[in-house]
Amino acid sequence: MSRWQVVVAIRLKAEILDPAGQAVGHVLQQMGFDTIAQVRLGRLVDLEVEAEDREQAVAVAAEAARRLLANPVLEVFAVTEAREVGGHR
Amino acid sequence: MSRWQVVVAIRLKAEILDPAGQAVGHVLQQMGFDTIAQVRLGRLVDLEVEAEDREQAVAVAAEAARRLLANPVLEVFAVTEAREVGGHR
Amino acid sequence: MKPEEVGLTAQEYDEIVRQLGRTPNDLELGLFGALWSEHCSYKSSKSALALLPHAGPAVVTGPGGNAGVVRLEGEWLVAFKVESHNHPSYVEPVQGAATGVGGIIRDVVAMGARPIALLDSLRFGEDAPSQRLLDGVVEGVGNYGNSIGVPTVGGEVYFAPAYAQNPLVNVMCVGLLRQAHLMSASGARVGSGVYLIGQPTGRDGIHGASLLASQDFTAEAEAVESMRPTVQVGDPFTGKLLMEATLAAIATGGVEAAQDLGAAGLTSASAELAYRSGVGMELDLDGVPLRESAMTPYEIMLSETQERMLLVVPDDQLGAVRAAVAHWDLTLHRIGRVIAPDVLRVRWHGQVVAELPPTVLSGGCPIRPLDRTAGQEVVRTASPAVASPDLDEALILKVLAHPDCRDRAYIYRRYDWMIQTRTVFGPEHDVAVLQLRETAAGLTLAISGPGRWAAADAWAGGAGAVARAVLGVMLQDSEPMGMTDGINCGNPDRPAVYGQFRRLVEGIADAASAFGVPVTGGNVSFHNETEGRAIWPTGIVGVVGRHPHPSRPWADRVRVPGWRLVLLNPAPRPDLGGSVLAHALGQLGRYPAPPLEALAATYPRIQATLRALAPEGFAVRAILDGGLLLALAKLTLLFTDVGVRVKLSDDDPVARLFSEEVGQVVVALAPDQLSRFAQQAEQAGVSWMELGETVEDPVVELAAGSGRWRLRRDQLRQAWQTYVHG
Amino acid sequence: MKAAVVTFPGSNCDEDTVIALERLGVEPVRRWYKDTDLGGAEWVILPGGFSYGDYLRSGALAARAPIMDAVEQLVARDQLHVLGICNGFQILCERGLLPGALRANRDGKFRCTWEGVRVASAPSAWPGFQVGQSFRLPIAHREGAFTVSEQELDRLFQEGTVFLQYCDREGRVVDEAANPNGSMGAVAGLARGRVMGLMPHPERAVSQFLGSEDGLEFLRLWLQGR
Ligand SMILES: Nc1ncnc2c1ncn2[C@@H]1O[C@H](COP(=O)(O)OP(=O)(O)O)[C@@H](O)[C@H]1O
Ligand SMILES: [Mg+2]
Repeated sequence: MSRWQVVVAIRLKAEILDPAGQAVGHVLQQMGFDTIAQVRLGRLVDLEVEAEDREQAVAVAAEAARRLLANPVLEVFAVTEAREVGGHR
Repeated sequence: MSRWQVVVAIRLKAEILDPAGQAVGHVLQQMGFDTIAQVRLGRLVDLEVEAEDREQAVAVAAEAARRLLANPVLEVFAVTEAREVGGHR
Repeated sequence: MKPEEVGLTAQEYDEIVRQLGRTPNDLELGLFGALWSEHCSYKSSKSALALLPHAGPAVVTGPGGNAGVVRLEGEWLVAFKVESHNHPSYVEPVQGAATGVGGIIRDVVAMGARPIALLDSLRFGEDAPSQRLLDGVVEGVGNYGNSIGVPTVGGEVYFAPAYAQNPLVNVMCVGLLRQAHLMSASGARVGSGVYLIGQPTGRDGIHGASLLASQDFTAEAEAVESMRPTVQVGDPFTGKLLMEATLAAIATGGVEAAQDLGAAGLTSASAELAYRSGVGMELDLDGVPLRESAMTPYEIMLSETQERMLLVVPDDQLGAVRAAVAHWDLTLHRIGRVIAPDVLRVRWHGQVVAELPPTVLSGGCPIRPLDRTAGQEVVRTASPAVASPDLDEALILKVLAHPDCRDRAYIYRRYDWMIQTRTVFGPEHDVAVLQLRETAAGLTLAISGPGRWAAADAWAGGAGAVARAVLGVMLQDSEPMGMTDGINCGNPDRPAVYGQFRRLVEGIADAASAFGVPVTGGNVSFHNETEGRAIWPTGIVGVVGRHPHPSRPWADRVRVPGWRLVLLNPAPRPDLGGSVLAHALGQLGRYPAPPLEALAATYPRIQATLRALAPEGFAVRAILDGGLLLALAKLTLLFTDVGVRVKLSDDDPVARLFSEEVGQVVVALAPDQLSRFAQQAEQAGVSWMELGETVEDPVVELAAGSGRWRLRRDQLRQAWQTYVHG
Repeated sequence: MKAAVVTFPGSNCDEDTVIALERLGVEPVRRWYKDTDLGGAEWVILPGGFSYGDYLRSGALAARAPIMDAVEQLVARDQLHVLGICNGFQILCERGLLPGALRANRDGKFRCTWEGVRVASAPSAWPGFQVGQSFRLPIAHREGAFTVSEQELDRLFQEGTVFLQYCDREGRVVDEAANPNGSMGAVAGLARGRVMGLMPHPERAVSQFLGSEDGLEFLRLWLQGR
């Protein structure tokens, strides 16, 4: 077993409206960021997982995302990173 | 000018308490995810930026993060991705 | 380590060595730095606070505990206190305000009381950055209060450039408890265990109180940046568990003492508890649950991690208390025990790392004697009288639209003010009225302290704040039981600021004595100054009253035309000093000193006059910010469908309309009540003048001398509800 | 009749809900989120609050609590009438017992105001509610904007799942003006089978001096479900 740092990225489905992102985009426009055309907000979950290997670490994170971290009605998720951080035990 | 999809990842500073992450970790434990040792929640901002090149796209995103998207008291940010999505104009 | 690194002066260090009879080690010096800081020791303020009257028929516990306590009815008591979180809110508004709310809630819980209401008193500058601070602070107050389920039932907010880099965030919490659950700060007995519950201790906020709140700000961004490690994050969810667990533990009857961990964390909580109980304490830091590895004893002792509480429990009660805490998913961690000798002994990894007498730590800090000469020049500074401008519609709209007057719905909409279903009068009203299921009597809560009134004469501001809050409570047919005060000033080492502070306290003390309302606790916040520019001295007064019929509050609105309008206790020569109008004109002047003796005699007479009327036959409002004109507008068309027609016989109608002299009251009377009113007022010896009547049209019609003015409701509402700075 | 009120660690409207039920002559059974059954109750209210701190998404963590397994089983067997109020509604959606999700309000801010709501379709399990009937009830939430895909929303209206919509003082549904939080379709509450959820707080509107008695009437009609 070793320790893995796994990152889950959760985003709104493309067809779901993101008023909070729009509001941020609006403020950015007002602040003069006129090259920023669109803003969408998502969530990032950093997990520390004990696993045999990368594959297992990713699988556990994906399972956690499927069952709790992401809401399937609105969101999609992806495991974007898995780094070994702790030695074998 | 072309269109870039830029991702900004915003995380709590390591020394800042993350009650939200704690609560999520607690529930994951209860759900039987006993190999998940720690959970920290962050934010993800997807920006669509008009820019000459990748470098400029990243710079604009970083500037937006510095001035608005991230709270420097509590958070750190990183531009993690910049992909060209729209053709030149 | 050097004394100045922990905020101590050379003299204070010498005093420590003298009292200890030895030099302290670095850890011990750090503990002194925290407990002898202004924030924890009250070294500059204590002698002035001694002027405040503490005794009254309802008082159960005065200052000294975590919150004051008064008796409401039978076995039911009310605990309440105001606390400031000014500096943290400037550094990080959302978390600063949230942790302020969490802190005052825990103070009330530590008395054994269930929090049932919050009131917030806020001050900001008028510039754009201040707007962002306001938004963050409101977010933070709401976040914590809404989540933990305590309604924010009232509050106040004022704006002036003097607060631009020193916003004020004072929050008052009110809790209800049974006598049997009252916790005493002096309850710890030798042999009992000392336990910590709540959030694991991390490196947050080390020296937050002693350094952050005990120093002035400099304008440089880096200075604020460097204070950032002291920012704490509020966790209302754990706060809720901690509140429930603590109350459940106390309800078992097995808790001897409870103390929240606030400023200076474990050091302050343990030393204060030992000191007040006249005992010593042994702490074993290895028992403290930590969030981060490799924390030093210094960090563990001074961490200001939020959502923690210290409980003292004798061994034979442990089972019941442990179970009560465990129900709320928290764990009781044993971190020490109560001992007889006067010593706070701190062990870590099996070694004694600090050993100090609580009497020296908590009771030894030299107190600055009351200085009656400092700041006399402030008192003598003459401020020019405010000259009345010409009356026109624009002037009226200007006052209505002023940030100190305008509709506060944009703030209180973001607070849950109805949870717990007790709120009969919420933040839309001048005072809050709560109906309680536990007692027939209800509560009337008022909070008040305009800095405008204290800017030129702190005494007048302090006295005025008390006079105003007491009147608000009495106009709800209620009896003031006690008050709490939050004193906010600049750097007390400057004689002028110290003078303001002393005059402010004297004003509060004189008024509290005149009205016979005891001060049962409060808070002092100094160093609200940046680059030598101090805030206006600001004394915030919270009054708690007993309401005999809370489900039938005295009305503060009129819904029918044809009611007569009268002004009770009118100022003989109304003065515009300190008013919103004066503030808006940029020539504040000086708020007239309230005639305390006369007001103290008149308030009960006003109450008696109103009591004699048919309860459905009148509506009443005090004259507050914006003067008579705003009181009339709020009585009618800003909230109901009727308007007012008013005829003034004054030579100076502007002063009559906008003066904020305290003690004046507007009453609307059903036509059949007028003669009874006149007779009662005469009998009671209260002066009054006729103003006019309510009318069907939603307009304000004014006549004075040969002048006529008329404003429609949409004009007034638009001004009042649309807000533009500057 | 046996009605239960569930308390999650961060529930804060549970007490108000119990009191409201008592005023209607019902002595509620209190259940704790770790309980694995409802104590024989055939009626249950999931009250408002911040069930689990609501840190990930409102209701997300509470939806995975043991008591929700019991709720789901009884719902599947048609043996339970469920009412989710505010956070309780969020929990029902997160659990999949009601469709859609509740996201941050349009302006991202918490909002505590009195609002009008109108019955959009009569729920089959509750014959007391009539289409067009309106109530004045408080809302108090940050995440109350009902969200689904456009097609799903149409379907919910067609099926009669949309039970309550926000309305103005005259009882008219006017999307922008009388929609306090940006809910799609001005949806304030849903009912499907014997599961009902709404953002407003009927338990707070239980006497004139608190602002309205409409909530008492609402709960009375809920208790008349069949
Ligand atoms: N302005 C004041 N008026 C009356 N009592 C005060 C005032 N300021 C502080 N006190 C009292 O001094 C004691 C210590 O206050 P404080 O250190 O603020 O308490 P805490 O440690 O809970 O923050 C309390 O009992 C408080 O009520
Ligand atoms: Mg305290």
